[in-house]
Order: sequence, then structure tokens, then C-alpha cells
Amino acid sequence: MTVPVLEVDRLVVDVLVEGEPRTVLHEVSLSLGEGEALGLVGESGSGKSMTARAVARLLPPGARTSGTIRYGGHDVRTLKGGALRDYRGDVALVFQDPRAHVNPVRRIGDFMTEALRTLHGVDKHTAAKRAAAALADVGIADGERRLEQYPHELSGGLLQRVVIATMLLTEPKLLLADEPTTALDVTTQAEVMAILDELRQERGMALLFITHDLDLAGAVCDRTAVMYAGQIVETRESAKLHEDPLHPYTAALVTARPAVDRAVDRLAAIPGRSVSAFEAPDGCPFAPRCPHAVDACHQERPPAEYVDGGLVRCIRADELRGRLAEEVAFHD
Amino acid sequence: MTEEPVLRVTGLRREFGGVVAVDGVDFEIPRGGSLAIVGESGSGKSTVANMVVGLCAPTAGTITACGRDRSRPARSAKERRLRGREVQIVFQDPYASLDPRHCAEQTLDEVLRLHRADDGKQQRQARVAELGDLVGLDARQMRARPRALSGGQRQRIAIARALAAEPEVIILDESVAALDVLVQAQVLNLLADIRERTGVSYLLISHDLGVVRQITDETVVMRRGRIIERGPTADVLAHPRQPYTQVLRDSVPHAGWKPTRALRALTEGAQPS
Amino acid sequence: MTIAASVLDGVRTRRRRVAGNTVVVWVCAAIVGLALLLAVFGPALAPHDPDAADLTYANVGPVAGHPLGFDSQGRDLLSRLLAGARTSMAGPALVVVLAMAGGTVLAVVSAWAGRWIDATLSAVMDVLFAFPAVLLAVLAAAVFGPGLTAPTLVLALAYTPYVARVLRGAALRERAQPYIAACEVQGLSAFTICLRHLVPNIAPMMAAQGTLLFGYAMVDFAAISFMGLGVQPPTSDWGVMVSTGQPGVLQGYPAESLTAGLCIVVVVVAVNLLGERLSQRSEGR
Amino acid sequence: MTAVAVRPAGHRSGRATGVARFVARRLVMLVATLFTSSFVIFGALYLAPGDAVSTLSGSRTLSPQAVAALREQYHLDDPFLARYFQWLGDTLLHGDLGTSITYREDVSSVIAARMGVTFQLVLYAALIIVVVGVGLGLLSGLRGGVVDTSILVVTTVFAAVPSFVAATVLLSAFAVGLGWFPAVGTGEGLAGTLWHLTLPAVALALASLAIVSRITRVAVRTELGREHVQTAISRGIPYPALVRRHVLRNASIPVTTVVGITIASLFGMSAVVEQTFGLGGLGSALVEASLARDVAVVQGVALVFVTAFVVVNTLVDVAYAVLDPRVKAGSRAS
Repeated sequence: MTVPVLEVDRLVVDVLVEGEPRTVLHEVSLSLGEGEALGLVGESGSGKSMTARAVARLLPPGARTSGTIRYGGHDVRTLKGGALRDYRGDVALVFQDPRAHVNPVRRIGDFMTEALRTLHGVDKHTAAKRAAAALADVGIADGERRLEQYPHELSGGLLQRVVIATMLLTEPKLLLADEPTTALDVTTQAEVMAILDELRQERGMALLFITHDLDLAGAVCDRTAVMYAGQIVETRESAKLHEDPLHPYTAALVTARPAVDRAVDRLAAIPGRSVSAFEAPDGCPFAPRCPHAVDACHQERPPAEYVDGGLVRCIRADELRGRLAEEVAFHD
Repeated sequence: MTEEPVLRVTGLRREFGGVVAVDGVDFEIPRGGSLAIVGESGSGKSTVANMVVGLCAPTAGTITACGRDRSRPARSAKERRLRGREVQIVFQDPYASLDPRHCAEQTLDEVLRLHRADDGKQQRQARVAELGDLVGLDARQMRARPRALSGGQRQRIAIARALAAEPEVIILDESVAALDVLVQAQVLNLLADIRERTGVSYLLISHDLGVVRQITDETVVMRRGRIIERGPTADVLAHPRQPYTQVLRDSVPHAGWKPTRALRALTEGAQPS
Repeated sequence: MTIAASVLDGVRTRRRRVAGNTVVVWVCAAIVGLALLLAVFGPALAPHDPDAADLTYANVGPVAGHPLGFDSQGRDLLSRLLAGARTSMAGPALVVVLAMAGGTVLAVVSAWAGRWIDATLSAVMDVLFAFPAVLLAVLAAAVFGPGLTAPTLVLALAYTPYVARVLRGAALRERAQPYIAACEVQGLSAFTICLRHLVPNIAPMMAAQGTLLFGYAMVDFAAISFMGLGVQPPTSDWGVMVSTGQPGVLQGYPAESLTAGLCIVVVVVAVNLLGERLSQRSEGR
Repeated sequence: MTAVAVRPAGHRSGRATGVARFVARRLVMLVATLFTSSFVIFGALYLAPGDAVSTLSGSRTLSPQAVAALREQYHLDDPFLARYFQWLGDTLLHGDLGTSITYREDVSSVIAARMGVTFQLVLYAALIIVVVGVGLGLLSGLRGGVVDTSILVVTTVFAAVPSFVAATVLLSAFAVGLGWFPAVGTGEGLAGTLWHLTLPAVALALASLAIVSRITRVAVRTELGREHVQTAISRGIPYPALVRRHVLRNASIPVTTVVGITIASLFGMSAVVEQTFGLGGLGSALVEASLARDVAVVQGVALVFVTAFVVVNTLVDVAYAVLDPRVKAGSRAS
């Protein structure tokens, strides 16, 4: 692997819930190489979005962090003033709901060119030209007309492409995408993902792609990290997650999803519900729902260990390997 | 000629201020059957669901459930109750589907009092407990306010409420779309069990082909207010005849899938608007 | 200072402020409770006859047994303030009850029926909205003569569209919730659904609106009495007292006007803060 | 509902017609409202108990000739609707609002003589509300900390002070006590007028200023917390530009609405303040006429006030349409 662009090491985040500090991320570690795409997959409340917000320095007020988030030799958590602005220039974000993230009372053109004109001193005319060209890159042909429109005049899919084009205008080195296609129709999702993937590879950007969909992450990411209850339980090459998962939770995610090509008698549904980090019991947070849990699983948090080039937090990872592979194979 | 279908829809049409949202929709569901209406936003699938359940009136066309016409708004209280015993619905959003001030027991009791006026308090209590059992909720959850429950638990209450009137058809309007994948699997299994045990029919409204494949026998595909393809679910998904259906299927992420830009272009070309 | 830092600052003090806020709410509730008690028992609690004038004591300051002194007619000021609590609050309370009742019915009917009924009612509300409440009350007083009945009815009428507008929004939001649709699908009647589900769920909003409205009503009512068009002297009433104390103000004896004014302000501040809190809670559900 | 798939693609010209249509609609509503208001104001006279002559005469005993004159002047022998249109015609075409029985002159000249003071007073108060109210709200919303808390406490109290209480306190402290300002009268020349109207304008503005300040604060805070502002932060937009382009621009929409409605409602309250400070404006005329049951004057002044109120409200709605691009013809977005 190349030199990491972004390196998160044992990140712990507490946020205020009804005035009380609650742990939402527990010792999250990940690294992202130059031009690499990493998927971060989990259910709601797993902490995947909080990880992105911590990296983007957009944690909610009152949040406390420990551990490090390293970018370009500095800890992102302590950046200030010009250094913070430079960092923000390098990192671009795309969120789930484009409508909430674009100022509704300003024109698309204002939104697209704001950073260029304010931070890079590009003149109005040039900025508009570049914005129109960027729109063409994401498959929006009549860019000049779009620049004159307001956000409410565009559909969700179109607006999300505008956001992506805008983020790419400033040539960031790292793109954080938090469920960018969840609100879109499947055919639109396929298109937006294709655009995102294509442009990212063209420009050699690193991507942290957050989603609840294991398959979607697998489609555009080299590696995928699976989160449960505020920790990363498994990080592995995307392709291998489906065939040879290391963590029982990953296997559960794979088998619970109904397939398009055939129906099963019963889906492999594990009981209980997913918990947040602060609700998790001692020991492995997944242990209460895990079909493979033994007494030792309830004792202490499993450390992250390397297995077959992947990183997994399960004390039984080695002995379960074959069995989990069978489970998912039976499903597929 | 087989048995009369439990739900029959013919020539259904709905306009909203001159915009045609649904046009010429026909389908029927046999007793105990399960039909999916598949489509993307704007396809008109939710409007069809709302018309069948009686939340909006068709501009034209007929809807017959259990042999009785329900194309026009109900005129009497009795008629409304009768229709309530024919078709019920489970909505998408588990957080807004329940009155925040009522626990599951109160919600179910209200329905039972309406539909089983002759039952005494004890009979109703027994039936509430039975329904709770059926959807897998314990006594504590049955007495909890919705805000204290998870999305999956709330959706179970919504299913129990739909079952309380013992309808012949339940419309599942994206009922599992808002649930996380593990909870979704639990609820899908529950829905399969319920159909087996009660013989109820499903009309599933969904954009999720995996879900459609799992719990329906027949599928119709809607686009821009019209049905463009229909058939047994397995056939439609395995061998789509329409390019749009094919695109829809190929857009679903799966292991080894790669998104491509060409998909949209193909659909635009295949069916110019 | 960066914006994130400024937002953070706000939040660091939030926990302290949460505790402080609770105290404020309790103090406000206590004040409102006390005011309501005074409205009921005030006249009985007055240590002296509020209407007994003795011009030899005109504008005399506090003396033993008369902690606030006397007004320009030589009447005991404390007794007049206590006795005035009832007239100052009974009228506004009635206004609130009437306007809330009318507004709620209009809002629910409008939101439930939709279509042309909603459009018509909304248009009528918009036109009614064109009348400033006080102006309408003055108009009524000019026609019917001064007194309490006309201002009460007219203020209630003037506030109704305001209540209806706010509650219509809330009712429409609630109407669009799937749980209401589920009730319809079951076959429950519209009346039952509104009574058992819709109205209870907008009740927090109604409580908040009613409380805030009481504050407005008190101010407007006092203003009408102040102008001489509502409660008539010598009846003791806070608004009237601010008015009858005016000559005293110009002569350097502002006690009557200022104490009565203070009573109004204290009650209205407490009511407003309470209403604001209720309204925040009703929105943060 | 999932009915609408494709939005009409509008751009500059589309938006302009949208706004134009909205304004046209509001103008129609304005006329309708004024029409209805005038009807109510006119009809109120006949709602009164007793016959119209006694209401019009303020229950004074009149000679038969005076009664006949009154019947003649108010067309009391015509049907009700005919009277209304007659009255409306006189008002609109000839500015003839009848004769005041207390002032013994034309109502229109009573109004003309007194209008200046009231409009000056309201304008002055409006200025104070905009400058001080919005200013304090911005300060409070953007700064936070002690500044915010202090402003919040002060505005909480001010918002509960009725204008007549404010007037009394100001009069007592600054006119009678300190002697910095005159207690009564309107003064000569611009400086004199300003000097005389300062206390009344502050009294009139006080509660509204506090409300505007609090609304501004909330609007600023709300906008600061919006996701699109977070996006702008994450793109590294400097704080001043962020506040100007995103926070203030967006907050201006609700603030404009509230400022406008507040200013419109000042007309009603001007009566109280004019009375306290002995200003001979429309408001005090209204109160005096009401007390004397001089119906013609009450009707005339009420008509002026309602017109001002409705016109200001219409302007607010138009400003809203211009400020918020989401306004579609005929409806308020949001």
C-alpha cells in the first residue's frame, strides 16, 4: 500500500445525548492510501457517519474526541486557522440529502463557484465556465442554464450530481461521501455511483465511502470496513467480504439481504436489534446476537487482529473462517 | 374459471390537477396470493396503493375487493367499517405510523372495538395478546409508548394493527424499506409466516427487487403511471422482456456488480417520454 | 472566532443553562400560579376597602398598614392592586378560551376537509387578519359604548384567525401522518379520529398558543381599559390604574401608574416565558 | 405523493413571472380585504343597539331639523347596501367621510390635520425597531455568551411591556424626573419634532423591538445550524463571507416578515402613546371620538388605519416573494 493520505488511529468520540456524554465511536482505526477507495458499511447508529463527521471536523457541538486523525503529517483534531482552511480545501464532502446541503435561496452557479471565487481568487467569468464544464463531466449537458437555476428547480438526482461536480471543482485529495445515493432511485443511484467512481479514478482522489449497502461499497471500493456499535469489526478487501467474511456480523449482513435472483424459504435473520456504542454490553458488542458466541466473547472487547490480510475483532475469527464462508456460500 | 380474485383493479386512472399519475392499471390478486407493484419514484405505484385502500379516489376505473366495489368513497359508517375488514395497509415510516400517545395495546383495542363490537373486554384483551404473539412482541413492548420502541418493533405493531380487523388483503407500502437489513430480514420472515398462517393476501409496493423476489408470487412493473410488464415474479426478474425492467434489475447492487453510466441512457432511449 | 467555536461556546454553557432554565420555568409557573390565585382571592385578600377614598391621604407614600401608600384619591394602593387582579385577568382569560375554541375548530375543520372548504376558510381568516385587534376593539367601543363585553368578544374574534392559522399548520402536519391514514383505513369516523388522535396530538401546541395568547390578551385588554374604553373607573383594574395615575406621573407621583404597570409586566413576562417553553417542547416532540 | 416526476424547468424569466403572478394575486387580495374591511367598518354603525340616528348623534338630543339633516346626509332612508355604496363612493371619489359631531368639521379635514403626527411617530418607531431590534438580534445570535444572555434577558422583559406602561415609565423618568425630553406636544421643525417624538416613538417601539430582536436571534441561530451552512464551513468558506452570504441572506426572509407585521401593528397602538404624550394624532382622535361616540370620525380613522395595515402587510408579502426564490405563484413555500 502507498503512503496513507488519511490515518485514523484509535479514535474515540463522545457526543452529548440529552446533555449526557455518550460514546458513539470506540477505538476506530483505519487508513486510506493515496487514490484508494475505502468503504465504511454499517446499520444506522453504527457510527459510520460520525466517523466521517470526525474526519471532516463537523462533529456536533459538545463532542469530545481522543485518538488521532492524521492527514498530511498533522492531527486533524487540532488544526486551526489557515491550516484548517487548507485541510478543508483538500477534503470534499457529499451527503445523503443534497437539498439540505445546498443553500435554497442562492442560484446553483453561486453554490458551485463560491469556493473558487472566495478561496482561489478565480474571477466570476472563469469560475462560471469551469462550473459549466464540471457539470458536463457529471453528465449535465445544459450547464449554463443550470447555473441560473435555483436548487428547488432540480430533481434530487440532478442536484446530487451538481454537488459532486461542485466538490470536484476545487480538486480535493480526499472525498468523503456519506450515503450519497441513499435518497435516489436505483437507476439514478447506478448512474451517480458510476460518475463518482469514474471521476475519482481519473483524478486519483482518495474516497471514504459510507453506506449501509455492502454490495454498493463493494462495487466502488478496494477495501471495506464493517462497523457495529461504534467500532470497526472487520476491514477486508471488498471482494472477499462476500466469499470469506471474518466476522460473524459481516456474515449476518451478507445473508440477511434478500437476493434478486432467488427467494429462500427463510432469510437468515439473527434476533435482536443493532445497538449504539454506548448501549453495547461489556465484551464483544455483537456477542448477545451472535450465533457463534461463547462465554469468552462476553468477557472483554476483542482486539483487532490481522487474519488473511484483513483486520478483524473476533476472538474466534480463525476457527470460524470456514463456517462463515459456508454460511454465505449457502446463501449465494 | 377459478375462484373470484380477492382484489381486482381495472382501468384505474388518477389525475392530479391535469397531471396523469396513474393510467390504465389492471391487475388482480387471487385469494392468498401476493402481488408486487415495482417502480421508481413517480411511477404511480403509491398512488395505486392509496386508491386501493381508499385514501384517494380514482379519476376512473374500478376497484373490487372481496367481490364488493370500492371505487367511490364510502358513504356510510357501516360501509367504511366493512371496507376496513377487506383491505388494510402497512406504511413505510415506522416512526410516523403510530399515534405517539398510544401504546400497542390501546392501538389494537381501538381497532377491535370498531370491528368486533360484540366482544367483551376480556375477549378483546385475549385477542390483543394473540396479535402481540403473532408479530412477536412481548407484554412490556405492548404497553410501551412508540417512542420507547425501535423501528422494527414499531413496524410489528403496524402489522398487528393491520391484522386486527382480519382483512383479506394487506397492502405493504414500502413497509420494510426504512428498516436496517437485519431487522428487515426478521420482518420479511414474519410477513411470510403470517401469510402462511392466516391466508391473507399481500399487495407489495416496493422499489426493492430483493424484497419483491422474497415475498411475492406475481409482479407488475410500473413506469410513468402505466404497467409496462407483468408476470410471475421469478420470471419477470430472471428474464425481463422490457429494457426498463432489465435496467431496473441490473441497477441493483450485488456481489461483483459495477455501476455504469450507460443504464440511464438506455432507458431514456428505450422509452422516450 | 470561527463559527464552530462560537457554536461550541454556546453548548459548553448549555448544561449550566439547562439547570438555570428549569429554575426560570418554575419561577414563571409560580408567578402565573400566584397571579391566578390573586385573580380568585385577590379582592378578598385586600387589607382595606379598595374603593374607600380619603383625599387627605392623596398621593401619600408608604405608612404603617399601607405598605405601598395611597393613590391620588387617597385609596390604599395595595388593596387596589390586589382587587384589580381579577378584572385584569378574567377578561383576557375569557378571550383566550373563546379564541382557542373557535380557532381550534376552524383549524381542524380546515385541515381535515381540505379543498374548497380549506381555501374558503383560509381566505376569510386572511381578511379577518387585516384588523389589528386593538383597532377592532376601539371600533366596537365606539359603537356599543365602553364596557367589558364588547372588547372581550371583539378581541376573541380578532385572535381567532391567528389561532386558527397556527393550529391549521399543526393540524395539517398531523393530518398528513400515516397513523391518521391508518385510522381512516380502519373505518373510524372523521370525528372520532380528530377527537381521539388529531386534537390530542396538537394539544401541546394548543397549550403553548393559549399561554402566549394570554400574554397578548392581557396587554391589549389593559390598553383598552387604559384608553377608557374597557373597565371603567372607579373599578380597580391594572390598566385603568396606569391611566388614572397619569396626572400623578406629571406631578411627580408615579406610584399608582408604575405599580400597576409593573404588575402587568411581571405577569406577562412570566406567561410569555412559560408559553415559549411550552412551544419549544411541543415542537421538539 | 409521488405524482410529479419532472419539475418545470424555470430560470430567470420563469421566476420573474412567478413573482409577478404572486404580486398580482396579493394585490387582488389587498383590494378584497380593503373592500371587506370598509364594509365591516361601515356596517358596525348599524350593529349598535338603538336606531342609527341615536348612534350617529352619540345619543345626544337633536332638533327635528338636525335629525332630518342626519338622515339626509347618511341616506338613512335608503336600503342598507345602497347606503354602503353611497358611503364608499363618497369616501373614494370625494374623500368625503361625513362630518364630525364633536369637532364640528369634515372628518377628512380632521384626518388630514392629524395624519402627519401619527405617520411621523410610526415611521420613527419603525426605524428604531429595524435598527435596534434587528441589530440586537444579530449581535445576540452571532456572538453568543454574555452578550447574548444580557440581550435575551432585556428583550424578554421589554417584550412584555405594553406601550402605555412604557410611555408612563419614560414620561416619569426622562420627562418629569430628568427633564431631558418634553412631556407633551409635537415641537417645531425637524429637530424639534424629533426631540418631541423620541419618547413616544421609543414607547411605541419598545415591545416590538424586543420581539423583532428575539426573532432575529432565533433566525440567525437556525440558519447557523443548517446543513448547507455546515457544507459551506466544510468547504473552508471564511466566517464573514459565510455569515453574509448564507446566514444573513437566509435569515432575512423570516426577519423581514416579522418586522413588517410588527410595523403594521404599530398603527393600532399609536392611539395609546399619543394619548399619554398629548400628541394630537389620528390615534388620540380615534380614542376621543370613541369616548364621545363620534362615529363618523371613528369610521374615518379606522379606515385609514386598516388601509395602512393592509398595505404594509402586502408589501411584506411582496418582499417575501422577492427574497425567497421558492415562492411559487399563489402560495408561500415552506
